[in-house]
Amino acid sequence: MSNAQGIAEQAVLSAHRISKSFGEIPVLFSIDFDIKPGEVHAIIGENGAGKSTLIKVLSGIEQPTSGTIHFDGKAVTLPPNGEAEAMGIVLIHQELNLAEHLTVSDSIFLGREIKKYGFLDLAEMRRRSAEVLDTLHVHVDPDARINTLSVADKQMVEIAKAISRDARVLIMDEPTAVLSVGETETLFEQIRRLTARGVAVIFISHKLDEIMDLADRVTVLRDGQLIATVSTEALTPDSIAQMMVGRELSNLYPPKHEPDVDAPVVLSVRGLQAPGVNEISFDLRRGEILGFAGLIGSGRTAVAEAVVGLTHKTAGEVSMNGKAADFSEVAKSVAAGLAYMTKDRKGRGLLLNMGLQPNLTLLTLKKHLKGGFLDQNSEAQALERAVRRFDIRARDASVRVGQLSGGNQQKLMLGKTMESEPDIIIMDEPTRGIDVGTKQQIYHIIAALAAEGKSIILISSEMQEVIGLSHRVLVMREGRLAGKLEGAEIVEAEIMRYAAGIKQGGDDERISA
Amino acid sequence: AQDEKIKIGVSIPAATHGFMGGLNWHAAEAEKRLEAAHPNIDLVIVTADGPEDQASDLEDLVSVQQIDALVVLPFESEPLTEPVRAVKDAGAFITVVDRGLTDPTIQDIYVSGNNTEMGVNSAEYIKSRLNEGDNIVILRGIPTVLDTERFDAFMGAMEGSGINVLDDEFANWNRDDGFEVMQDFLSRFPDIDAVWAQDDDITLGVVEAIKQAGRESEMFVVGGAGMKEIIKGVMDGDALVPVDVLYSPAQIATAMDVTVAHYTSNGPVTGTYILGAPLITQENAEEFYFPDSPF
Amino acid sequence: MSVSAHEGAKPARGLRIDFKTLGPLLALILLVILGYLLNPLFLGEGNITNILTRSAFIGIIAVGATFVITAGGIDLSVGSMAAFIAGVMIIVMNWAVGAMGASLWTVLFGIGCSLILGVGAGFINGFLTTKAKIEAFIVTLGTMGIYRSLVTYFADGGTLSLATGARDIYRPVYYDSFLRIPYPVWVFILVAIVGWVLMNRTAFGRYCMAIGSNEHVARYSAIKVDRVKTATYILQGLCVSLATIIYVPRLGSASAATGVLWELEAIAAVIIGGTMLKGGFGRVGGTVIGALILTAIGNILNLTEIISNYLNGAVQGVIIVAAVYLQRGSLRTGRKKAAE
Amino acid sequence: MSVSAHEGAKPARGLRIDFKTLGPLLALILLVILGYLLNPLFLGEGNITNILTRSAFIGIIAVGATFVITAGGIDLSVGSMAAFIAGVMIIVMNWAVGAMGASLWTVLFGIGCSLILGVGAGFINGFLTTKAKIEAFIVTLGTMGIYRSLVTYFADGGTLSLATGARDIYRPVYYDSFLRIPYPVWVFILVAIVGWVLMNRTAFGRYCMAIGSNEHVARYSAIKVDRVKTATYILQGLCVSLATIIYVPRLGSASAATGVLWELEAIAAVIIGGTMLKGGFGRVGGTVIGALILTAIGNILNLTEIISNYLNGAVQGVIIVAAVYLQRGSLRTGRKKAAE
Ligand SMILES: Nc1ncnc2c1ncn2[C@@H]1O[C@H](COP(=O)(O)OP(=O)(O)OP(=O)(O)O)[C@@H](O)[C@H]1O
Ligand SMILES: Nc1ncnc2c1ncn2[C@@H]1O[C@H](COP(=O)(O)OP(=O)(O)OP(=O)(O)O)[C@@H](O)[C@H]1O
Ligand SMILES: [Mg+2]
Ligand SMILES: [Mg+2]
Repeated sequence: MSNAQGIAEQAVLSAHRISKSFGEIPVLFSIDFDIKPGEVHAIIGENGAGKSTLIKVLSGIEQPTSGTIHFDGKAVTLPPNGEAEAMGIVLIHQELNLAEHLTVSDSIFLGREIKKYGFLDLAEMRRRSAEVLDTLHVHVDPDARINTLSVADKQMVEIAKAISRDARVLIMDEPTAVLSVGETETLFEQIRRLTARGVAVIFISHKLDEIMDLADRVTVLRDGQLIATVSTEALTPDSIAQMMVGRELSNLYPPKHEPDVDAPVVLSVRGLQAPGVNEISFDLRRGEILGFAGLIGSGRTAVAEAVVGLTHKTAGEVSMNGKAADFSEVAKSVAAGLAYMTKDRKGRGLLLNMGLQPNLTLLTLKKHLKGGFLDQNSEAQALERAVRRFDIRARDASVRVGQLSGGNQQKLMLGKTMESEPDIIIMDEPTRGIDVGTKQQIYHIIAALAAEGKSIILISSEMQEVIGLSHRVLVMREGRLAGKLEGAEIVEAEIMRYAAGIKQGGDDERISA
Repeated sequence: AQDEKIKIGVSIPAATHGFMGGLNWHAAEAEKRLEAAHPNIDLVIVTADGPEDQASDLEDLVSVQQIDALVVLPFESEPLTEPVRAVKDAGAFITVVDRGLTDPTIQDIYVSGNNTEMGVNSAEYIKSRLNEGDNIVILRGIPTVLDTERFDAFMGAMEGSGINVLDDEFANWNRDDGFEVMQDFLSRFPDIDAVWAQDDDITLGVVEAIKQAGRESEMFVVGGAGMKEIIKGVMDGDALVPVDVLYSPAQIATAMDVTVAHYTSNGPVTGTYILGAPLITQENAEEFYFPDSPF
Repeated sequence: MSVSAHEGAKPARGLRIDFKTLGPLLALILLVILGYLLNPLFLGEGNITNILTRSAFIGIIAVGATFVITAGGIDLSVGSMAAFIAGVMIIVMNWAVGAMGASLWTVLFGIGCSLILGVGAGFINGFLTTKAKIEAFIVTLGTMGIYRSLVTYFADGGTLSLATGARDIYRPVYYDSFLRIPYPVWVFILVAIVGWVLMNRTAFGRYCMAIGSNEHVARYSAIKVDRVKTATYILQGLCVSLATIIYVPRLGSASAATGVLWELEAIAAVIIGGTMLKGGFGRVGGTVIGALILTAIGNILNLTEIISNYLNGAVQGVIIVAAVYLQRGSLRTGRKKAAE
Repeated sequence: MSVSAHEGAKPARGLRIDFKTLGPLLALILLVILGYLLNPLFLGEGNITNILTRSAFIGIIAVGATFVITAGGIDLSVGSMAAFIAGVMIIVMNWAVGAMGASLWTVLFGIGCSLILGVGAGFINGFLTTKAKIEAFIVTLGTMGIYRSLVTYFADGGTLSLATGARDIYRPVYYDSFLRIPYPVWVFILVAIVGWVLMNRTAFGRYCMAIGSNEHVARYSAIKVDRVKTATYILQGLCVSLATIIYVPRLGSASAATGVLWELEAIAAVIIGGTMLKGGFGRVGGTVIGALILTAIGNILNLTEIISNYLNGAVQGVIIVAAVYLQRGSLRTGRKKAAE
């Protein structure tokens, strides 16, 4: 989509020959970039290509090692620590960047509180928060504390926070990574509303259809180099992918092997009740990929967490291979060969202040004991294996995980989960923030695992992913199973209908009003 | 029934080190003894961790215990003068123990241990044993008024004796600190002829350090207070700790006795009772030996 | 989709907040009942006044500590700082009495000095933690030793006492009342209100919480983290100074024994009140109740003779743990109810 | 590409680790030089032995505290716990002497009791923090008061002294040496080595760091968080018990004054050593050096006369802050260098 009349001649923000190194490690090489008012300029590239670093430079969070930045045509040195917000440059960080103890309304106005007579005007802030949240169709209480929100809601709060500021340049680093179709649509509506008002938007995403949908121009980065800046009309998803990865991406999804309907049931859940989960029953067969679709907050995560023993289930039975498997803690489920990979990599998945190796082996440390002591060689080997298998790219293996690019963190977490060699894997948003090239790899890994006889539950907000990989799809809505799809029924429209509550039922009689 | 009873509040510092422990024990024993002997007397003991805490205790004794008389061993003299005056103004009979208030007119009875005399007597004994040019070291308590009083008196008495005071350090009325400070004195000074440890808890640590260094024959130690272990040693003729200077924690019991006597005897009891700080030697040690006391 | 859930959640949240505030209050109420049962005079006007007045010292200091802790710091130096400020105040006022005779000005002069010292001492703690980047624990452990030593040194191992002239003028500040409420209690009430407003109704309070919760986030939100953190220490210093100003007329003296372990009591009051030691979430109201709980425990121990004096500390320990358990317990029930 | 990057990274990491370990060591070396300049006797064999032996108590306790703090907890009860265990040990051994006469068994019996008490006390702290979900600060503040009171109570406010018979048998444990190194130092060395291995070479150490770093991540990584946390407190209790076992033969007594403020010293040693108070990162080696630094400061102050005694605390404070500043300073330079 283009917004021709909105795009003015002069760039509001531009970067010339920007380079950036962290210590001795170069990350960006002489990048040129500009953004005009009313334009959506997308940045794409593989994981670790330097997208986040570039926009951090563009918002003053990081200072470039060399090169200049122009704002409104004048060369400027952007102030650090988000102070550039005062100039109208607003950034949504790739990783959630909220103080967990504050309330939603506090977070939205953090750093630029509304005051009356020098005191906080709480009512006004609450009102305005509610307003912004409402335009985004997010239904969270402005007084709720951040640590009680789901990852997706947190992301929406971040978006609300950014939108509520008087931005001239709004920079969004993978805002849609945890959002499902509905939320993404709302977000795009808002972005279009803003660009219509002349706001310039820089947008990073690994979802190429979103790029095609939203962006006016696309800049492609690879290994810190600028590959090209082109207008969206000149592109197809395939050509973008090719530019990003440097090779043809023919089949994103591997061919589905035929589901074996006679394969034994390895995981059976009956009448599961837990916080956020209402009467869920399903079976998972050997070698099956079972997709879980649904809107945000529909309870998919809650099901997974109750099954593996992270939360207490209040009723229902879980059995594995016909034996009761009521896990009271995760350690037991891991030992039984059932692993859960969280979607909240920052808060639940990885120790950000530690290195790659301790993170990778944390779940399976017992495997790396020799005579009761940790065998660091064996740990190092595991890391090497994971680095190869999941193509984890750290410019410097000593970096703390918090310094890895978002996608590489995700890959590390995948590696960590797979280290436990589970028979059943519940993957919660496994490709969150992962570039198309790697996504393809991961899809192939998932398919291969299924072919090997492992069973997989795939929770994903990316509809295509669920459709492309799953043998069967369960759709959840408000904590209940809303529908069950198989084979040719698995199409986007059908899933949406169940997820939105337009269609109900399925083959299970218990699914009623 | 409560009204007929005479309630006597006893406010003392908490049992944070040996001497105060002894004092607490003697107070508790005296309470049992006096309450048994005089059914119309009720004693209430409260303990404090510091001057301000003690001031609070005094308020509580007046407002909730509604005492008729107060026996108080002030944590520090000056800060507690006004709070004790307030108790007096509330109509109570006041007995002050050990550390005098800055305004002596407040008290009806004063039972005094004697820090000055303790310092002087210790100095006199050391002077009697040593010659000009001999060396001593001093271990002090916690930097407080009472420690300073003892120390100043001791130094005053030593003046002109020609005996060198090599150094003094705080040992906080604590055996462990006494042990460590003495260890360091021993490694620092090759020639020490006497140690003024000022307190029997410190003495015990000092003695261990001297024994560890194997320098028992070189010096002697003068402590203070009258701890039973030390008195026993003096009785048995211990050469390392040949004497002790009394600074008895039992003074609190004396004070409680005379205060009760004020209510139970016929004549009024007031005035000052100075207990003194006599030197305890092998000859008189028996009189000061209470094997059942915890101190 | 989530509209119904949204509405359903509202009352639950109200319930949760209620419980959070109720926690420490409940513990305090139980303690008051216990006190009354042990000795009905516990609720006598005199005793209540005493408890309130006493809790003022720790309470005022603890209000300051609430900010430091909320912003993720800790200040171990407050007790020593109080002793130090009291000592210097006395020295200064005595000098003023000597130079110009005792007058109201003497006292005001002393109070002024106290405020300056409090702010200065707070600034030093703040500077060393933020600029020199030394852990707050170590910095304030260090200044704790330094201040305590300095008082001892100034007092030559003894007590510093306020000259009688100044004493007489200053005395009413502790002992007199306004509307039957002693001045220290008024100061406490004032500090508590200002503290509460600062924490809950100003950007500063938000910044403290944000910093304690996640320093990176705070930094990225253009909050001047170092400045806010330093400000919490200065605020703490100011609170210590205020506490000292009402402390000095009580006993008219300062020594090495002044304010010993106040830091522990202050921190305990803060945490009993529901603020988290790791920072991120501060409750001034809870702190006030925490200070009252601590003072009430000490008072109750003086009400009765059923427990050996030697066990005072044990009883205190048990009550503190029980009080916190109670409030956390009720909190959890509250949460569970809200979830169901 | 990433394999080569991986290899290229190795030396940088080595450098950083070097600096981190060097920090406290550097401070210690400077302190030793200072000590020597003030009084050459500082480096005499006797004095060195004294310092090492003394640092054993705090050091052993601090090794335990390193685990508690690394896992995000805190234990304020260690000093009181030591006094309590020492007291009970003495009571028990005296009883045994009375019942069966003094023999090696008496002492072994006492030691056994000490170990059981240490583990038990640690378990109580751990249980109350993890299961009753009360803040560690409050729990251990409570048990601190309780243990201290109990010793005072057992000792009737006075001192518990070990019967002479048992004393004579037990005494060598503190005073004798093996290869000219006193037994307490051997115990310290052993505890330090075991602690180091546990922290750096076992799953347990890794779990402690993970929990202190992010409890959620730890839980999601199938770590039994409550169990590991409880284990750190038990380990702490065990360390206190070991420290007590070598403490009791020194003076053969325990009283209310035993172990006062050891908790503060232990925590200070841990933090001087480079472990973070917030948890997530523990260094046993640093803790050992931290304990040596603290002991050396006290020793140096006793070896010189240039400073007024009243100012000891101030000097101590200044040195601690300076030592930590030094190491953080060198750390920062180190990091910068590694980064450039
Ligand atoms: N603070 C830092 N210190 C050291 N290296 C860093 C730091 N921040 C980023 N890097 C490195 O810079 C490179 C580029 O990272 P960046 O986050 O910009 O990638 P990205 O393109 O956003 O990737 P993704 O799609 O995975 O988010 C990565 O190799 C990363 O490890
Ligand atoms: N412990 C809990 N207590 C109360 N409510 C809960 C709890 N856990 C989850 N919920 C609620 O259950 C609903 C489902 O949340 P869940 O995170 O499982 O959804 P999801 O389908 O995985 O979506 P998302 O992608 O947003 O995470 C949400 O409304 C959430 O607030
Ligand atoms: Mg990125
Ligand atoms: Mg009685």
